[in-house]
Amino acid sequence: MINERNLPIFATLTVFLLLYGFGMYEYKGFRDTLVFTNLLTDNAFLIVTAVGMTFVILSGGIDLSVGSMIAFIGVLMAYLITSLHIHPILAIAISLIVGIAFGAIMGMIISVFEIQPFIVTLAGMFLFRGLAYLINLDAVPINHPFITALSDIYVSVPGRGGLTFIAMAMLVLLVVGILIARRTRFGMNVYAIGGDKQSAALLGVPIKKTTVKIYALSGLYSALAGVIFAIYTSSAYPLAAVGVELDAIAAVVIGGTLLTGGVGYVFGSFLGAMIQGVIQTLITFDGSLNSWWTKLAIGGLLLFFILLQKAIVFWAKKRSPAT
Amino acid sequence: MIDIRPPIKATNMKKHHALQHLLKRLQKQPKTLAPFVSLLLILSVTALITPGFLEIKFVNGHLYGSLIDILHRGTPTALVALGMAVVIGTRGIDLSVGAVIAISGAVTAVLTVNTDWPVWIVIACALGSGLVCGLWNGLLVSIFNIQPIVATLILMVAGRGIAQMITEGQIVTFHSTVLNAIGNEFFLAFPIRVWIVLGMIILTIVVMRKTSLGLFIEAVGANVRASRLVGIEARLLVLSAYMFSGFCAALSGIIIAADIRGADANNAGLWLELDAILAVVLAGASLAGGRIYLGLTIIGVLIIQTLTTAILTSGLPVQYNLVVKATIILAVLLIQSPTTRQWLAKRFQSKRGQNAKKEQNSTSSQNHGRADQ
Amino acid sequence: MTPHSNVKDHSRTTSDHSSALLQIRSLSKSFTGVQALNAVSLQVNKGEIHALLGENGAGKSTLIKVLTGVHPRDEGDIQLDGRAIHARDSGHAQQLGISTVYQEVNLIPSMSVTENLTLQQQEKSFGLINWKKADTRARALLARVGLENLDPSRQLDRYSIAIQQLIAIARALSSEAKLLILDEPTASLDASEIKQLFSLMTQLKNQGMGIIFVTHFLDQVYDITDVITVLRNGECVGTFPTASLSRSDLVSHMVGKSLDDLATSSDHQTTGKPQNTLLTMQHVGKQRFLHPLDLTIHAGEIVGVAGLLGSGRTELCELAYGSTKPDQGHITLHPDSSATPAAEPTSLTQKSLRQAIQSGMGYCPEDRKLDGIVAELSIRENMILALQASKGWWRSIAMSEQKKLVDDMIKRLAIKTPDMDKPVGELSGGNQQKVILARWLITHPKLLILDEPTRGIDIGAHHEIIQIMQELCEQGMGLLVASSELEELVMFAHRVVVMKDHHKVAELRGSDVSEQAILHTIAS
Amino acid sequence: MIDRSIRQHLSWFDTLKQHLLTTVLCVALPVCSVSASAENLTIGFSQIGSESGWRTSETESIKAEAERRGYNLKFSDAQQKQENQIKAVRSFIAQGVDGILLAPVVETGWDQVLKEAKRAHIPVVLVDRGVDANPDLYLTKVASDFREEGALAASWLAAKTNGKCNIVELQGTVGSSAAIDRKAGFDAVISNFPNMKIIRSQSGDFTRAGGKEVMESFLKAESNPKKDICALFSHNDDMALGAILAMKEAGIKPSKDILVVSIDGVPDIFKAMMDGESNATIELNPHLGAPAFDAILAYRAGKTVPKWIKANGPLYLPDTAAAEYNKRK
Repeated sequence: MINERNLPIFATLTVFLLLYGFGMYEYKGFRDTLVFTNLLTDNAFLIVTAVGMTFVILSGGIDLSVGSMIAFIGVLMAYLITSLHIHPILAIAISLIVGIAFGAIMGMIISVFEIQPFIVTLAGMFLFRGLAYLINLDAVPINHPFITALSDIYVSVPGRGGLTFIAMAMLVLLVVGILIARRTRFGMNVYAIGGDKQSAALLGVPIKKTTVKIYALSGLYSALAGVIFAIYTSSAYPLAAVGVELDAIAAVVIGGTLLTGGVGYVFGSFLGAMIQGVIQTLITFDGSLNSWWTKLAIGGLLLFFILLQKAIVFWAKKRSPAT
Repeated sequence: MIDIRPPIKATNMKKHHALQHLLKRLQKQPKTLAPFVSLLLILSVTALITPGFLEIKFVNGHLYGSLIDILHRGTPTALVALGMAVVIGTRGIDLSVGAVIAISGAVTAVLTVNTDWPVWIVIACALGSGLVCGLWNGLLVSIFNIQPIVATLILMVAGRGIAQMITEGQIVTFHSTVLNAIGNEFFLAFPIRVWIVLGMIILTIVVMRKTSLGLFIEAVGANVRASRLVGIEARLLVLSAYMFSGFCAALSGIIIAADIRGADANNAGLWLELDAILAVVLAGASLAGGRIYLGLTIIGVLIIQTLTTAILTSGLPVQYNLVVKATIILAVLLIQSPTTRQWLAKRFQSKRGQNAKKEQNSTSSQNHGRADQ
Repeated sequence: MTPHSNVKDHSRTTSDHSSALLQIRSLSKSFTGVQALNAVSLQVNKGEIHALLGENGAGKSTLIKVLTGVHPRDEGDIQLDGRAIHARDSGHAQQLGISTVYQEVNLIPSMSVTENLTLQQQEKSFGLINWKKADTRARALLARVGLENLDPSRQLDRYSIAIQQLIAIARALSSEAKLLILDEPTASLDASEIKQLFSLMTQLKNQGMGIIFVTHFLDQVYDITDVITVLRNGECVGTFPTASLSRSDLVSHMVGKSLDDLATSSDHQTTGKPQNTLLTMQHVGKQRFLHPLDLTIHAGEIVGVAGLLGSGRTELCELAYGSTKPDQGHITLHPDSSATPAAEPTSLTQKSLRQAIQSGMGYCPEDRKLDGIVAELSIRENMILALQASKGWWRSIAMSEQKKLVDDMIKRLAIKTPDMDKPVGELSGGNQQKVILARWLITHPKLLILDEPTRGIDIGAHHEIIQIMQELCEQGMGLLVASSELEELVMFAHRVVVMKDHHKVAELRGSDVSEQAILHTIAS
Repeated sequence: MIDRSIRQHLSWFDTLKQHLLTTVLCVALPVCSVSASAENLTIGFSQIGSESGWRTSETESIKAEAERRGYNLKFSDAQQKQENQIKAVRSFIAQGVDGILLAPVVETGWDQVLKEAKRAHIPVVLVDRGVDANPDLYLTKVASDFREEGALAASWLAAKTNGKCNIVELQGTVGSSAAIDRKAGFDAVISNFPNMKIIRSQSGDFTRAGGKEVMESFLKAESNPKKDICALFSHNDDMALGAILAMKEAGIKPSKDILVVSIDGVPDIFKAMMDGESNATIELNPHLGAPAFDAILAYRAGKTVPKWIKANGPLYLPDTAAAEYNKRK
């Protein structure tokens, strides 16, 4: 029997398969592996962001700064590479450290000053976007052979598809995320804090330290998403990734993680982001929706899946009563 | 230990009740002072940077100056924040207010242009659209038990689509003397919209404090199970909180549309929800429900609007706007934080023990509320 | 209750020749001007079960929290095994060898049993947690508390509170503990589980562990402990060998007054004179919740509900009150025929809670923190909540009226608070319970349903609450009281409904109401 | 009020005008004389979004043109996000469309996806702005030049004020290419005139409300706005319309006390010109469907297509406003 703790994730998986099946049934082009590998490439930065966001939401917090962080890291990287002529590997390392540092600072404010994460990260959202403007207002291409080489990596798979570097990087980061969540002491502490903060403290979980680490990790993952986005577009743009925080939160929630914390899986967030991607692909394949119907369709589908998931979990819980 | 109070004279009570209450609260909870202090600080620093910022002239029978602009420009945010405060009191959040603003503006514009209905009916329809949006959010939250942030995210995404559908993607401009007046004209030296919002604030505070709605909302936000067991219809209450928020957003949408005499479905009220939430939190409320402070929320709105107006008048290059705004807001938050207050209290205690105790009391009570979720 | 096992006469012998494990010297702690601990000294020896007793607010919880580093101390000195210790937090305390099981289960409900048991102590291979090893270890720990057959991969909150409490104890044993602190671990355990716990405690004691045991059940103190330390108002009254301290002395030490006051209502009232019918439940039940049953409650009568944990006590209360709607049967509330002879009975089956409250129902739930108090709101607001809710939001009770009502109640129930505007979450458990009681008394209910009204409350408040219940009954109110403490149930109830496996198995009345009879019914 | 008129044409301004005239002709005439074949093409169109009235007109125009030609147009709205546009283009490639129209939200970052399109032999036509990529990767761009628009506005203003003017500027969304390039084009021209300077510049986010709020603060910040501010340059018409409201409310006559020049050519600005409240607008041509489709047809017929089909609109003055307004209504 399926453990009841895994139900939401199975609900999400079912929904994803149903949607994908519908696409394959409806459109010929959908049957190629290309569509699937495109999903992996195109949603790579969103998935990476969502993996980091999962930890934050599991701990009962929220991080609104991720979208701005992606833009800021991209612009910073471009500045380091194109203006200061630093080698991309070093530039990426510096950018990641900056991302971790900013995340940790937000975590510190949240834990030491006891300000709600929603508000602290909202300020972070304004601040990082502002910092991006300060570095560079314009969109800049990153023309470095190393970056070009990375974005040219392509492992073909049968059926017209192929894995790009960023798709593979995303899959590695996803696996790392899953391992951190389920197989490290830090990961279990995150679940504990989200489940019951007071009890966790009494069980010996270092709340403040873990909180700082959680936001530092989210900072790292959104910085990684920023790097991936920069490689994805070979450029940097201070207005990039506006509103990605909401997409990431939606991905995490569709993936079955409770916003109240303590319950959920990193893999669910991957599925959540993929579901959003499939919906977009379906809308594009259809191609008949005008701008406002697109918005309505995205909202409506979001609603539909949340209700569907609720129904599946409700139905399954009913069948396995408590001991 | 039992506190035996002298009998209270009813007549005296009534007259000075509001003032006494305020004074008592200030005495007990100095944290209510923090937003005022922050606002004054921002105002004085701006006045130093931009001379003439505090100047108010009397032109053509009305007041004119940056301070009036702050009131004038702050009205839409103030309305939205008012509704947001109530929703946050029920341990909710309403991300859809920006979209509701767009919908209500679209309804106002399209009805004004396409029908010859009296303006009052048009306004009623726009407000009605806000109530319907609120009802939708409320149903999702209270009946279907969807987490508020997700439930309202749906309308946040879809709402602008609805607004664009109504306006067919165009900015619909209109001409209506009444709406123009709401947008920009003055009454008794102040902009009419300031009077409207003032009326709305007073009405809300009176309804919340004179009836028991405020108590019920705070009770439901702080402990929904206990509230249900004493017979409070929590679902209905939560539903009405979202409807109120929708109503406030719709009114705000009418004002925004009237301001530019057109409905801009894409941009009207964009990201206003974030400012509103920020204002509620600057006022000292917790996003985890419970105590809300309506009056202070308006101070929070004024802090945010003062910042915006100050940046615009200061002649700062545009790319600095966000950094300055974010830094100042962070600074205000840090100053207001429980930790800072505790630290200040400790330093204060060594000098004058008595007052500091009270300070700490309020701090620990707040911490307790958080610890209990 | 467990029958008295022989009190150990060797209580001091084990500790006499063993060294001191924990030594606390003149420990002080104050919170914002309130002295919670005042120069408390205490010694726990190896292989000793040490009872820590005192009323709520005596300083037991504070002492434990200072000991485990949750609160920093102001002054004083703590030594474990002869070394001065300063626990930074409870994790650090655990490393030092102090394990604690708190009164309310302090585990993570949304995590699995294994995850709870191994949190912060997971075994790793290649830097990652090895869940296989963790599982084996969890099973071993569970076996120590007699839970060999429990599936540790399931989520903690799928198990009952009693099981959760045992799991918490298992967890406390997982680290190399020298000192085990048990803060009211038996509040939610049934007799056999308590027996199991006690045998475990004895076993640990024989291994040389020191145990601090906090409880409100005096029987248990005499059953298992070697030494008793009594705290009162933050000060140490004294440490006594259990064997040489009589119950009456113990209680007087705790409450600071003689026991005579407490013994008044020990004779059982069997004579409930025939009164008007107040509430009838006809064949009321709900699938997978409570088997249909009949019950009548009269005015001026206390009906007790007995049964083990999970027998359906709480379920019966919830159905009677209406917070859970039955799927069959009828509940009818009868009017006071002496006052309004022509009034029709009210059917409550389909009514909302507000309507039920308006017709005179009141309910103090079992879980005070979760279902009872609104911690952030003030005492005043908490008290008037039910009355205000039944009136509706638009008919606000005037502030002066509110203050009068609340002031009366604070005096009548002797609630200890300097100020009615203090958040209720800052009061002690007993005072919180009184606030909830006051919340209903303000509404002048005809029928009051109390689920475990005395759980987790110190002896003084315990007694006061029972006295209040009896007064209310004499004034003509009907009461339905569920309690796990048979002794007290027998003392005040006119009739006792015995629940077992979600069925009503007996209704004892008159002289049949006795602890033995109830136990017999449950056991059969 | 001083009614300034264009007295002196600066020599380089004439060349600019001529240059503009040719580009307009270029749009008006079919690129290559391809007869509308009966081919039933499937074309993907990745649009930025519907953030302004102008954008919606562009979408409608392209849709109408596709319908007229009987093409199957796959429309995708990217909600102002580049990543969504890249996804859409990839989906079009996966679907195997015959051609792709792309209205890029930003100029950089398209190399990879354009390469994929090229590999799949699908011609990509950029509409309304270019990209910063190897020109081999796309078929052509049908676009106006934001810099030229800014320069044109500045030239008109220089001519109108004899090169002496204190200007306030309403910028578009910070960081958007339209805002950056229009500002750069404008700045380049006024740098030739020592007596023209921008005294205040803030972002109004391309919205009417933003334009109005910022203009209000500009007016407050000057002690005597009528004298201190000679002209307003707005990066789009909507912000200008907001600013006109702000001026009227402050008792200032727009277009008389303060000159107003903006870019886009939306119907409402012509209305404002008719009412004597605005001085000039530069049209940003939204009818890009026909030349874009023609380019794809030419490509299919194996003909060469120029890399830039310029679509700059002219500068309109109040004298033709009524006619233009009726055309667009």
